[in-house]
Amino acid sequence: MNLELRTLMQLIDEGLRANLPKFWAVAIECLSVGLALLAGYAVLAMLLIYVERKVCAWFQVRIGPNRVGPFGIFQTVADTLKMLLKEVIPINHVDRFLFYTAPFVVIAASMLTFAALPFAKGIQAIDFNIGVFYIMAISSISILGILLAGWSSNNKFSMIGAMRSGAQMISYELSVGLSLLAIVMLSGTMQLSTLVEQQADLWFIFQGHVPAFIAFVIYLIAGHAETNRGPFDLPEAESELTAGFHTEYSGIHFGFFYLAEYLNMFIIAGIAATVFLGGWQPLHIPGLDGFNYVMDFIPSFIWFLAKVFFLIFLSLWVRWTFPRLRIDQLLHLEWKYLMPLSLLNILIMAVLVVMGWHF
Amino acid sequence: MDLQEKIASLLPSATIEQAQYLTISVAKNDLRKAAETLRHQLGFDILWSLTGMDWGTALGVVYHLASSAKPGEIVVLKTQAEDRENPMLHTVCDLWATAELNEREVYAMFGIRFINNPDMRKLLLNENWVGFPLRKDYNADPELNPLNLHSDEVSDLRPKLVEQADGTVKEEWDEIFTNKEYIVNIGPQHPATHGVLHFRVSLDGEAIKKVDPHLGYIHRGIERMCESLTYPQMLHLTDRLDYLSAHMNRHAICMCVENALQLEIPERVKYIRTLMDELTRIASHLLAWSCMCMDMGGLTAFIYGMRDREKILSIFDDTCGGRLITNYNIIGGVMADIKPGFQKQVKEFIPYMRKMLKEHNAIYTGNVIAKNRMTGIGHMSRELSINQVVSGPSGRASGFSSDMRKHRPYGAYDKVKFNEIMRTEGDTFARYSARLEEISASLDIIEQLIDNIPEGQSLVKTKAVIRLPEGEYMEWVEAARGAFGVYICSKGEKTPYRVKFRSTGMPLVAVVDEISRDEKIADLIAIGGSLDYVVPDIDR
Amino acid sequence: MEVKDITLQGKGTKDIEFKDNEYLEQYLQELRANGVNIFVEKLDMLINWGRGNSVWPLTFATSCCGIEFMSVGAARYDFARFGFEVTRSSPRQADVIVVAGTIVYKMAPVLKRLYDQMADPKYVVAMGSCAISGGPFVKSYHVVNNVCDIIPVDVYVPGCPPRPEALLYGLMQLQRKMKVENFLPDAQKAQKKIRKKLKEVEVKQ
Amino acid sequence: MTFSSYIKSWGVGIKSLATGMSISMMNFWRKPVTECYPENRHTLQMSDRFRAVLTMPHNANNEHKCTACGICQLSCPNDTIQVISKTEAAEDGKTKKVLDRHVYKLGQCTFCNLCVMTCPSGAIVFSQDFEQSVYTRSKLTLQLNQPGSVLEKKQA
Repeated sequence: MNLELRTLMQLIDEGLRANLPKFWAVAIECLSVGLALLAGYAVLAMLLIYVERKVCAWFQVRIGPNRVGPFGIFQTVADTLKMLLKEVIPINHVDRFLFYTAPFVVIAASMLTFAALPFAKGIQAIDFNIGVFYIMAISSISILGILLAGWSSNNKFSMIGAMRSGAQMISYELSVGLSLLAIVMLSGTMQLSTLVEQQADLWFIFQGHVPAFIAFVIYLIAGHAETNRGPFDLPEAESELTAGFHTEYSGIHFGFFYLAEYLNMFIIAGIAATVFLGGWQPLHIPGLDGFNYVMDFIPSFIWFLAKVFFLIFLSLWVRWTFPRLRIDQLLHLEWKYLMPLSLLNILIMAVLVVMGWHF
Repeated sequence: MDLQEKIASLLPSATIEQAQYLTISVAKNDLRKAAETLRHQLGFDILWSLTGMDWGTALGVVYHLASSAKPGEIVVLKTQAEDRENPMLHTVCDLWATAELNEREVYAMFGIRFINNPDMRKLLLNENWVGFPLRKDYNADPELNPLNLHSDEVSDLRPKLVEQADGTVKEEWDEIFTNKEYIVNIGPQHPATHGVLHFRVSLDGEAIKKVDPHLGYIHRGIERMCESLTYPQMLHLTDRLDYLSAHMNRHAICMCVENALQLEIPERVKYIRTLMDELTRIASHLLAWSCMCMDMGGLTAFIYGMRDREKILSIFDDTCGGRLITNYNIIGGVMADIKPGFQKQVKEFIPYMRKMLKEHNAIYTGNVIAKNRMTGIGHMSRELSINQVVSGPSGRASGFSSDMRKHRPYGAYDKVKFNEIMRTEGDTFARYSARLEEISASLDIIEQLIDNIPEGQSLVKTKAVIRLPEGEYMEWVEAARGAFGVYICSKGEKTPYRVKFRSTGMPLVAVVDEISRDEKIADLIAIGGSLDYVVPDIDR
Repeated sequence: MEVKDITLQGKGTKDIEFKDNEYLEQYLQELRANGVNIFVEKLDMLINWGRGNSVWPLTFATSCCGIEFMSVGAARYDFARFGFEVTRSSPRQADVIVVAGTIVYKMAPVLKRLYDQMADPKYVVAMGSCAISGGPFVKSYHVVNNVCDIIPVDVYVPGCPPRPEALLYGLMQLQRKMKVENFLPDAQKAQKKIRKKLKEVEVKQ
Repeated sequence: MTFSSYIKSWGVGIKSLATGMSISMMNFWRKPVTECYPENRHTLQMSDRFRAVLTMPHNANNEHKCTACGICQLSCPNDTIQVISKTEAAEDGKTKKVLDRHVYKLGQCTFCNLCVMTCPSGAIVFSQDFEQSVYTRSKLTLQLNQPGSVLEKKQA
């Protein structure tokens, strides 16, 4: 019995190649991979919104959506339907081109990052040798979208929101980079597939013990900040800036921002799972062969999703507990606490790697 | 030498009489001298309330003064301006800063303009409103002031009347904001203004340079309406002033009418009213806490606060038949005696609330983010709070003792032991924690009373038509946001001649500009949450 | 479609006897009389299902009713069960404006502007006596006596303030109204006409 | 900021965040406090003092107690109630004022209870039926006396 997705993919691949010329087979495969990613993106986003609303409700001793479908699972389907058919208001005095481009920039950036994640054994759309680099570079494009949205809206609240977002992104990108760098130092590769394979026996968070754990926590905090979600939701800041950078957006354009926000949460959790928690690798403990054997039976995509959703739960827990930071606190946290710690952490990691003190 | 003689010797031209309070009447030209004497020589540094009056022939102003040493001992100063066409009086806002907004309100309602007040825009009403609604000869024809659906530009020009050296008065205009400033409108529709308040905020990056509050987006003309209602009918309007202190407001007006009628109120009623007041206070403070958490982004804490508040609301629902607006106090007692299960419900609530209070403190008060956002932010000095008469928990957080429960005990407050919660820091955190501490103080008060409610009637019969003897009456209660006063001027009719409610919220809005200067936008929201104003109470 | 066919999602909604079915009946009749095929159904039903179950209110409150509105959002009544909890602070993203509280002359232009800023389809719920008729302040010089004079109202929820259950009932009424709407453009034109007509009838009454 | 206070701030910060998270986790496992209206409609018990709508109780013979004295209309602070009476010839030949229509504007009522308190014959009471939302404003103007109802005869 093999529940791996890869088997299915191979079957499809063989079938296509047997019946079609090579060019068409590849073309169809590319197209279907693209479509699958898009569909996966949309479904995941809707799922995440539902999960967030439900989990948030439980934290707040409420019930949460329970009308549409059993336990309200189709709640977000209804939301999406509504959003698709809602009027997009044309607004005077906006910079039209930039205003209408911004949501697409945001969603495209998160789409591109999403595509590079290794979801399961052999399921990865693109596998660069500089995968970590690529993810970091692409995911920071979404800030551009937010800046554009804030600037082109010609709304003072949006403008302040965009500026906050800029400050936030520039700062936290550093910690994200430095904490990932720690693991790159440990593994010696930037390719996501190799990174995952190296964790077959032991996840990096265990391999690199103390510094890897510190890097993991820093990554979670800084990554959470990058998604612009509470307590780091300053660019949106409901109670201060009404809706921040997307105050003027309506209908599906607002929907794009909304979806991208949730998907970014998934992406951050996905990267954290891949880099620190072994990606789709099952939990292996050296020496316990029986245990490892049992763990191997669980399909890899389940491992991946389980890790990701665990991390997402963590992030929701944080989101629904703390009040929002103020802009100066936000910068203090990064420049006075996270940054020095990450630098120190890199030093420790270097010593660790050089001395071979890791597992 | 008692106070009356002292004043008589210092102000020989004034008429002094002892009504409910010591009342000093001065002529228009002696107003400044009288005010300065009272303020500087006799130490009356609190201007509790400033009431415009239309005495038929002349217009005038009534000032209720007290000293911060004894905020409960009130002296009344009266003056009038004979000229109905162009009435003018001297301002007292250099003596008591709180007068500035109040004088603007008097201008909008009576048309009296105040010389040397730096800002003589109409408060509450639009600048182009025709007529002065609280004057007796106001023309209420809707044709004069039609419903306008077109938003007018907000003007940043303000007029003022400046007295020249030769005694003549000249009108001058100055700008509040220059057109180079980055001005953001916070409100009237904004999630964190607690209603329809409008701040025009001038920003320098994230920092606030100046705040200009605009009021009146929920001005309903309650005071005018009261003049045409009988006393029992008036009551339902007070609930809707500061709806979170509905019970206390109504307590105040019932007390005012009962005292004027010299009606003896049974002890049982006093106990019930006190209990309900304290429950209302807890509910109000919980809501304030919740909303402040929400304003600062802590949505979960908001829900927890609302959850606990619902417990009180179900008690109200059972006994009073209303959740928020309870309509429970009436003249002579309460509408219906407490339900048999009331005591049990309350006794179950007390330990629950104590437990939850601990949780609230753990999840929010101790939180490093919240604490850093509140400590040292929005500092209000004791002088400022007295000068602007910021009473209630916000004033007490700055060290201004103004608790009417202590200074003018009413209800059953003279029978319970409790501490007035005082702090000295005066920052957002002090105001925040003063509220949480008041919740536990209120729980203690309830605990002392709940088992000792005396037997007796819950309602004294009154005459079918209530006529107050001619005179002026003012009664005070400690509402959730500060000292709430009801002033009734009666001419012996079945309807009052003039009613004034002392707004607990107006001083809170008046200080926003000063205490949020140079702080950040996020701080303005937190400061607003910690001041906890309720806008319908300000606008009336 | 008949009025009796309008059902809402969720347990317990089937056995409520809803008030004012006459209006919906009249509405459907008028739609038919205007030649709109209300049996385009399936698509419409899907769309209306989506819209009806995802009503995002604008964070808007002027006075007491606003506190009860907040209570509906809090844990004890929790309108998240209906999918209404995503309150938006920006009118551009909201679907329904619950006029919770008194609207005075100074506020009227602001309310009008808020309504105009909302994206179609948009709905209005007049919550509480003040919004419906001026309520306690009906004799005041500064209070708008009927929100209908400013923006068209879909559902009236009486009470002063209405208790949370009453507001939930009102929102369910709104959902029911949404179920009979049509998505196609010419149908919408007819709908607007009908709404206007029904309103005129009401004013006459 | 000294170095030791910097280190201490790490500790204080982390501890306070952990406390907060433990509280919210505790609440996560608590039973939701939500009361599910409309699911609980059948068991929903309103306080008998709750005021949702003014009603005029009628007995089995379609009789009410309203004498059309108009006191409720007088005591109403905002003209919510309008008592319309007509004169009728009584059996003994005299004309008598009887109730024609008792009009009540639900959409304007403030539920202050003054009408019920002042009513000399106890003819009106508030009921707890809060489900009153409608689409048409005019539907909120109610007539409290049922068609054809008459004044209850005093028991001799």
